[in-house]
Amino acid sequence: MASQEAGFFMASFSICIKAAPQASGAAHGLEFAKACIAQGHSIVRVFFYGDGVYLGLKTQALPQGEICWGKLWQNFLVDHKIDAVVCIAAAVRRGIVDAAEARRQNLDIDLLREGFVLSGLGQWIAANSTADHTMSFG
Amino acid sequence: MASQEAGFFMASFSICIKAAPQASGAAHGLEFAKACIAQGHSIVRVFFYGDGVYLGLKTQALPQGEICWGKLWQNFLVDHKIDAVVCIAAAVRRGIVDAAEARRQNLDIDLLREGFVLSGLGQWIAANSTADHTMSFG
Amino acid sequence: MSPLFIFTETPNNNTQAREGVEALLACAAFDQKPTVMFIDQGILQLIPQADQIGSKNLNKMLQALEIYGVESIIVCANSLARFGVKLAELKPQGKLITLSERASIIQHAAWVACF
Amino acid sequence: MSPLFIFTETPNNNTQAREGVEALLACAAFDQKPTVMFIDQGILQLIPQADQIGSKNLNKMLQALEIYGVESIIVCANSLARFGVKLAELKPQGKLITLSERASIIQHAAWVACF
Amino acid sequence: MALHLLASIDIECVARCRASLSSADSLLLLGDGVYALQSEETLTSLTAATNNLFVLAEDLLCRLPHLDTSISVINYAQWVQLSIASAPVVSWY
Amino acid sequence: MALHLLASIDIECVARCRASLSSADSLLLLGDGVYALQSEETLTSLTAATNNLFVLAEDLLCRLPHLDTSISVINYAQWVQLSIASAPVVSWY
Repeated sequence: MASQEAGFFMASFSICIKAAPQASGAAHGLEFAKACIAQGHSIVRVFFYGDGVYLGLKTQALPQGEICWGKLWQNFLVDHKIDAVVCIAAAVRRGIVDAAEARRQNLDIDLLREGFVLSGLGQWIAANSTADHTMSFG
Repeated sequence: MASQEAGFFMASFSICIKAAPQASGAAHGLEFAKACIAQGHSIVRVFFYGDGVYLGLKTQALPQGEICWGKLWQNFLVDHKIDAVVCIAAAVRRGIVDAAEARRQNLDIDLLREGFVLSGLGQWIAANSTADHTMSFG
Repeated sequence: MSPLFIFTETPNNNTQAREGVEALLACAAFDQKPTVMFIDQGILQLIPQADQIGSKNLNKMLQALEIYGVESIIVCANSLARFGVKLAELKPQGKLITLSERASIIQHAAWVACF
Repeated sequence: MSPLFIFTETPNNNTQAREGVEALLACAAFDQKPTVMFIDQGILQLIPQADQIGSKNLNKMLQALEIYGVESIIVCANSLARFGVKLAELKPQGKLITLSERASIIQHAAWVACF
Repeated sequence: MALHLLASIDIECVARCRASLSSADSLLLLGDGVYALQSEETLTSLTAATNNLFVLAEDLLCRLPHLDTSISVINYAQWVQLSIASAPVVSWY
Repeated sequence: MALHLLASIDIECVARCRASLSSADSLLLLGDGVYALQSEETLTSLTAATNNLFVLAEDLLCRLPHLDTSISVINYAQWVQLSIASAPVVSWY
């Protein structure tokens, strides 16, 4: 909820990223989120949905001269201890599995970047209900 | 090259798949390729490019009632011993790594479906030069 | 004020329409009383489809929206005209609106998600 | 007959334009003498861009096409008009064609790839 | 002559395909392209461009199962034959 | 009132955003949406819908570095403030 602190009006945001890693929405969302934090606002949660779940895939390796938006998102989310949820249904359908989901396929791997967790759409709905402002990118 | 065999006119195809796994081009390409083989035509190579490289990601797990086009592509390509090349640049950029590419990231994994190999765009150009017909999907 | 889902995509082309419906159902399950608005190519989701082997029929999921708590279904009349579709051909049918009503519906939403 | 690449997408929105250019360069490297045709939003790739930190400038790659063996560059005049862009603003400039010439160029291609 | 594959009903993609066709070319509607049959205006524009118009049976039956159409409905096997008889094949997705 | 984000120059997406705007709403052009400034026809149509038109500086400078424009150029910090002052925010990608 909105709160008055030290004379500033502080707002809370729920952010949903539906853009694939190299699509413009992935960059817009990250730069917007950084600007929120820089102004002292809070981010309730970042929810990755649709092709946005690929931002959580840790094996991306970009050629020189291209930005790895998944890595930049990870750095930002970890640095600011922001809750980062990747939609489990959208992720598993696309092959983005954490250790638990990989085990169901008898694979001993974890493809999810550290700092991200798989969970359900309820996490997005709950964040939207709590936050002052809901934004989606992509 | 086109050849006359047993009274039929046999043609050769080079097929490029640029559609993501759940996009319609992935299905169109597979059903078209099956129809080619059923008529006795040959497929020089299937080249996966753009978001089509996700068809080679072996960790996809579809919910009940949804088709895993990557698995169906794999079955078809292996059954008919068709050369299946995933563009290495497009794949690595998206995080689809084979054992060799994973090793560069110090990871002991292989995310590529069996029957697919990573290689360069030259494989697509060469197939297009050889085949009677070049088709792309997605 | 309730959440508004705007559906603009065809049902079968990729996962976007399906993931929109899944998000809508999740919202309804949390008792948020969402409204859903079908515009442009999105109205094609409301045309009854034939079942396909191995593939969930998205239109059948939409026909069950009311059961799942999505009671406010809005359809853009201009989009129907573009595709030569009559309201009677749609399932579910929803409430017809004109272009001039759209901005106001959006302004009164708690939050908006487009799929 | 030579291969034809048709570019229809904006330069920065996703990887499609970039992967189209990479495919075109591979084709030229195999000495196939490809033709490239810019239509619709694709003509926006020919507007010189500012360099961005950490991101390759796609337009600069296009300015080097001739060096890499892509000598036939075609631009749709109607698409320029749509965006109010003049040929003189483009790099590289390419050869202007009208809509009525497009079908014939496609028909005479060895094979066609759209990006 | 060329075979054009139209797999979208997006205004811009339909217009692009239409502008790339000559009357000697063939056009196959598939995927979301089959919705062109639902829109009088779109269909008129495409038939004005070429008489050699086809629609893929499987996608028509899935998307518009109740639609009657006078244009040629073909299956994958016929599509392969049409591709062999045409050059080049161009995909508009 | 609402804030609309237009991140595409696709004809259908622009028309959809335009049809969803009222004169009280704000519109921010970002990503490929900045190309609307390049097209006289598109820009006229959007300014007829609302006077509260903004463009994201970073995307304008990247895509159309030499363009002069009379509409308000804003940065990410100003976009955050605009979002707080509006409700709801709608994304057209």
